[in-house]
Amino acid sequence: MTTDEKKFDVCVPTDAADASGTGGSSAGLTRRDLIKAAAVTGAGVLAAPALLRAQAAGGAASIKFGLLEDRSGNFAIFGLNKWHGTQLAIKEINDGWTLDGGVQGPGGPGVHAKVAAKPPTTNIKATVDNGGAPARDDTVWTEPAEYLLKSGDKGVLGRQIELLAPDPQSDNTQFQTLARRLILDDKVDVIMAGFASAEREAIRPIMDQNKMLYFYNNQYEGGVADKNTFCTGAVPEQQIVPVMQYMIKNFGPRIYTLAADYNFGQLSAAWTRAMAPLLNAEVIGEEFIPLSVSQFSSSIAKIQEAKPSWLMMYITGQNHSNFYPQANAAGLKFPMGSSINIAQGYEHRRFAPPALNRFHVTASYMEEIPTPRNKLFVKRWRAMFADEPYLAMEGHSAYVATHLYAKAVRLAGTTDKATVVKALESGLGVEAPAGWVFMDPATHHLSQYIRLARCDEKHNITFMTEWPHIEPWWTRRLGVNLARTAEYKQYIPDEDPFFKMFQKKKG
Amino acid sequence: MSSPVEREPLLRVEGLTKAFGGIRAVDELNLAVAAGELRCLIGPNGAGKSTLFSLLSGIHQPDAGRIVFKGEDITELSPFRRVRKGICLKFQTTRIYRGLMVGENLTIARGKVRGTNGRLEWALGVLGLAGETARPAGELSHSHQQWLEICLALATEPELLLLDEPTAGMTPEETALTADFVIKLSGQGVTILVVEHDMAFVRHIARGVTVLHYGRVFADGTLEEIEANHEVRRIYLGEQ
Amino acid sequence: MRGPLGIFSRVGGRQDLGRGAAFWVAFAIVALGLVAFPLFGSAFYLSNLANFFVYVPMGLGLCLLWGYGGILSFGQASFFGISGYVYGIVAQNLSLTPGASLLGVAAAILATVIVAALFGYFVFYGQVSAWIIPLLTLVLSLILETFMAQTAGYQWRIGHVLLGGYNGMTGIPSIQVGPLEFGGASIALYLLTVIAMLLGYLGLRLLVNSHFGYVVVGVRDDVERTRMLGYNVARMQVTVFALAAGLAGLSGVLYVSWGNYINPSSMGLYAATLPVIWTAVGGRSSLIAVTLSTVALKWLADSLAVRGGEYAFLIMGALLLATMLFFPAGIVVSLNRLWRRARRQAP
Amino acid sequence: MNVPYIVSLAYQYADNLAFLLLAALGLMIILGVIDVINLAHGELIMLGAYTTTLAYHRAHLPLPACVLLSFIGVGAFGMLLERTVIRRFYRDKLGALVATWGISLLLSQGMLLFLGPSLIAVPLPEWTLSYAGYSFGGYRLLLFGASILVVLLAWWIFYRTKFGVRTRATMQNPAMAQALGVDTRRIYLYTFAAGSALAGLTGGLYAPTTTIVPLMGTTFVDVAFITVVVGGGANPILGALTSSALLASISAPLSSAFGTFLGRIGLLLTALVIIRFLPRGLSGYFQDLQRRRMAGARS
Repeated sequence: MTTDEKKFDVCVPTDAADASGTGGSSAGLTRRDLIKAAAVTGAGVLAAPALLRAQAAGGAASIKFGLLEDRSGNFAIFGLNKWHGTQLAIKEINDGWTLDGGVQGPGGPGVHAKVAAKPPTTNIKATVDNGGAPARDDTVWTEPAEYLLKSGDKGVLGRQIELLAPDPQSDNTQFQTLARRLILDDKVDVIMAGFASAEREAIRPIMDQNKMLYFYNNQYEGGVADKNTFCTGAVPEQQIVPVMQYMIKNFGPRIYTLAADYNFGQLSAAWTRAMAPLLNAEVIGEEFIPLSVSQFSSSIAKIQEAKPSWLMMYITGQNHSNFYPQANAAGLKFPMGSSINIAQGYEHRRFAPPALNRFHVTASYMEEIPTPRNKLFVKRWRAMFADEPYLAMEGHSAYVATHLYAKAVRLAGTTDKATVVKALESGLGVEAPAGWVFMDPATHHLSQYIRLARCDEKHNITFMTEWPHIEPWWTRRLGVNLARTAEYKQYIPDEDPFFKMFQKKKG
Repeated sequence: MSSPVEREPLLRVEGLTKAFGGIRAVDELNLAVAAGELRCLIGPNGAGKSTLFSLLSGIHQPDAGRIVFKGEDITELSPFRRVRKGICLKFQTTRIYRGLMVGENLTIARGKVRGTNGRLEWALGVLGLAGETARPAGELSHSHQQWLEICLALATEPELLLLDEPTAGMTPEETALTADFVIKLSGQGVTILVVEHDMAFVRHIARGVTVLHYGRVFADGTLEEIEANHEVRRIYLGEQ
Repeated sequence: MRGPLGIFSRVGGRQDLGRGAAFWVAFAIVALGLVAFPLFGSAFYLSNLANFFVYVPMGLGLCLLWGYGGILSFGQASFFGISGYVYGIVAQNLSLTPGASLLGVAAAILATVIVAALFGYFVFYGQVSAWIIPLLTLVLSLILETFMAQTAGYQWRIGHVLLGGYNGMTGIPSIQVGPLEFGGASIALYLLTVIAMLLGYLGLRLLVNSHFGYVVVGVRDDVERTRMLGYNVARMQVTVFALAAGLAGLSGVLYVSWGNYINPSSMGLYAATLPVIWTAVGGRSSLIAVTLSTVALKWLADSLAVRGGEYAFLIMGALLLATMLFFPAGIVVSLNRLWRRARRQAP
Repeated sequence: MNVPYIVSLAYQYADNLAFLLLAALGLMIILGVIDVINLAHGELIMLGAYTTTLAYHRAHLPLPACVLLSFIGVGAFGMLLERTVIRRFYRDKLGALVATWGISLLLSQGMLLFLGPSLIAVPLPEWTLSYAGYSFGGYRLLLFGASILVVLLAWWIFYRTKFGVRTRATMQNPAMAQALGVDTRRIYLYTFAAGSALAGLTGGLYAPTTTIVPLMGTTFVDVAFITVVVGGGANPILGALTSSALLASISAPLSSAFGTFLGRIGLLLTALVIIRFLPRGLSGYFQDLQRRRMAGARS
């Protein structure tokens, strides 16, 4: 098996300025312009793609990279972050940089992974019981600070990546229209798109009709099994099981779930309900909150009545985050666990302390990860987007996905979609700023490096535990193997006989 | 059984009561109107004349009492059903479709009635509207707008026509023309109740007069009888 | 007899802009151009135009309801959504039956009309004041959106079709007649939307110039007067409301045939206000103006999304406010008036 | 049913009531007096919340001063709106509805461009009261107190001041009031400013409890619309009070027993039923009732 990258010398740039400096004066100018443009919101929108396009025009026919992220409307707060992540990665790739990594083969991570831990999927209960050893402010192994390598290639295969990023405005129909535009009119080579699952589901049929290579770069409720779709965000088995195990061990077995009343919340609550007995715990209460609700006095009273050991939080969106200050003011002091809040919407930065005191989240990335390589990553990001309020989980996913795509194209030697899919299914991994991730050929989901973060009363983040490699095992358990059998659907836990045992609904 | 039916008036009102904001605009009012009658309702401001019309046409529901039309209790009937039974109202302030052509106004008013309506053609001719069908109704003179509204009401082929101040704002000549028209209309068998302030009009018509005061029938009779009535002169005519 | 009381019930009647030969020649040229467009347009442009045209029946419905009937409603999107969902449920459940999708279309539009008639019964027979209807239809959108958003999970399924909650209903088949599939980027769907748009326009134009149309206008201008001419105004309003809803339902069916997908946000707050913007900006008193503005504003939103999307909502809001302030009758209608005045003064 | 539970329920009731009342009162006063529905009301609340938050973080003012600033600032902005836009739509209620919707889009999207997707919220004062295993947010009790105070103040202005008399005269019959020397345009201007100021106050008061985002207005207006529809415009103060009292008594126990979703559905269905049988809302019904009683008393 040949690796695509290893033949190049490893040259470690000392900082971001050097990295772009080696790209020549024109690249430096471009970056300054981009920073300037990004500072003036709106101008950045108009100017940035144009600049990237102008830069691309010089070389061979560019690789057309379609991106649909919400820069206005309801999800702008997340979409802007992801848009920036993609821009940063494309700039690095066009300047001749890549992430470490390569083909690991269909069996999972090999020598490059530097991962000793066994995947926690062979026996859920044993895995969960053993957990990971708590490691304060530390990682399992030492890593070099630099994570970028020279690719020896300006762009990919000598072609610059051209970013086409219209704004779908958090509107599902715009997503459909723009997806068709990117596919039929712009004839892009890949599309990365969508924050909400609804947005993904709106365009997935269009991707399948046109056999378009599609990346969904978001933590979500899991279950997508689609030959053309690759998901780079974390899924329930990677976040919910670890956080529950930690919370039960440290705070007790009585769980109260507060979830948003839509797909993500309901399915995550189903996971919690199903996993609790395996972890010798019990869900003593469950409430589903419509997305439009922003006042929580009745929920708070019900929680006080139930007296749980801790709260499992699957609330989401701008209305729901009001819960935290309201609960704090009402004197609700229960520890909280989550797979979503603070890592995605940086509530700990948006709300005044101590609203998120005792909050725990399992995340594939957070800005506060204390490793030297992450500090370098944050520095480079802010050099390009000085006003970025927070580097959230999804921005990192978008960044990783972009580099992963470039690697797959290099391996495939072409942008032909079917070949790139094969390259991605060959067992490709990259060493992301957060840690090593690996594209699982069977499920088209990434294995993730998961950390458990704890927020204290001053809203400082401490990483309590980490799981360096958690596989996306759930759909595989259901027999999904996309490398062998193409499918185009999304599974939900109700289709798994195991979950059916715990199917009592809200009462 | 035929004789009581024949003696039954076209319209009979019993104990009709309606209060607005603490004032009983119509107060246990009794009234009977025979078929073919032409009667003027007079009375000082606030005597309940327009309220009576709004109760008869169904715009308002009475607090008490009942309305019998052609032997049938119509107190609970909705306004449009009363129109179909044959009661039609010309409002106090002119209400026509100003934005539409005169012809279009009539198209709406004629409803599903197809074929000729001789009386309407005649009325349009007499009132000088026959040549105006292609003019926006809002551009008509004030009196022509009043007449158009009467024609709209006639288009529904009413048996009982309620005219609320049909000559308000008209010159004496126009008032006389309107009065002549009303008399002729009555001659064609349409029962007509007119609320009017203009005593010149009432004299011109010179038929039965009913005086309302504080929501009740105060006096009832021919014009001469009413004009001879001291009490009426005191409360109403005396004011002029 | 037509003499002085001439009946104005012809398509070219007074109740819309565009009378006379020049208009109809232009109309025929545009119609032919649209029908012939697949001969030289790319698949993407066909799909895109189809997406614009899909919304025209919904816009026309609101034009009839608000411009001619005087009833402002934010409910068009609700009916659009109901129709899309019902079509999805029926067509997907019967996907093996021949003609299932046509049955789906019929069921969808029928369901929409029934729901609208029920809602209309409560509102119009209660004789509420005019401002309550827009607020109540907004509330209706909120009920439907909130309800549909929480239908995730297995217990929310009809037949074997999952409602899908906030993520929406996926895998909805396109309309299919024999071998002809009206899919997203197909010529067939494009032509179907063109036909729906043209027939919708001509049909409504015929309607508003008929006796029924004049009575609808009469109700708008003076409810009491019309009632006093013997019309059952409430029933009339329910009819118009249901008809407008049926047109929104037609748009809903075409939309799911185009995108094979629908989710609750297509009945949400923002979706609910779009038809109002199209109708107000074009000119609510003219069917042709609303047809033009619906297509133009869909096109504008689409182009804004491609370059500098942050401004899209802002521009829509500014356009709406500016229209209401400076062209309260709508931009197309006002321009037409100016042009007619200029032409009258020229000779 | 034990006493602590009832106390907890009463607290939730007060909390619900305050929210509905503060969200809807300004909207209803504008509807009652000017006969205009302001669809941008939610965005005015948003402006109030932004004013308070910015004043707190950037100017370092104490919270009460920030809220006062929101009250005055949004009131002044309302005056500007009235002068430039609302004035043209006195006789065109549907036109006003559509125009104010345009304003609401402009304000929320303008704010998104101007200040970005979100601001750091004002910290919520941490006053907690405990009783038998329940703890209650002191700030929320303060909100309840504030809502009652606002209603009393509005009532006083309406029924005990010269301005109130003129306003009521204008409500009853604008032409007559004008003939009697009331400057109705000025009444309309001040009323719209007052309604806007109430929105600003609501935004300021709720700023510490909510996420400060440009689209936050919609979370207030959906319940505000229901409150307005149920209350009717005949008597804004009575309407707002009775309507929010009724709606809170439906949503508080429903949310407590069956969850927030059914609480919300209950609100929406109540609005539909009320409107079918009392088309002019609760305040219209009370007005009719009062008239009938007066008529009965006089005869």
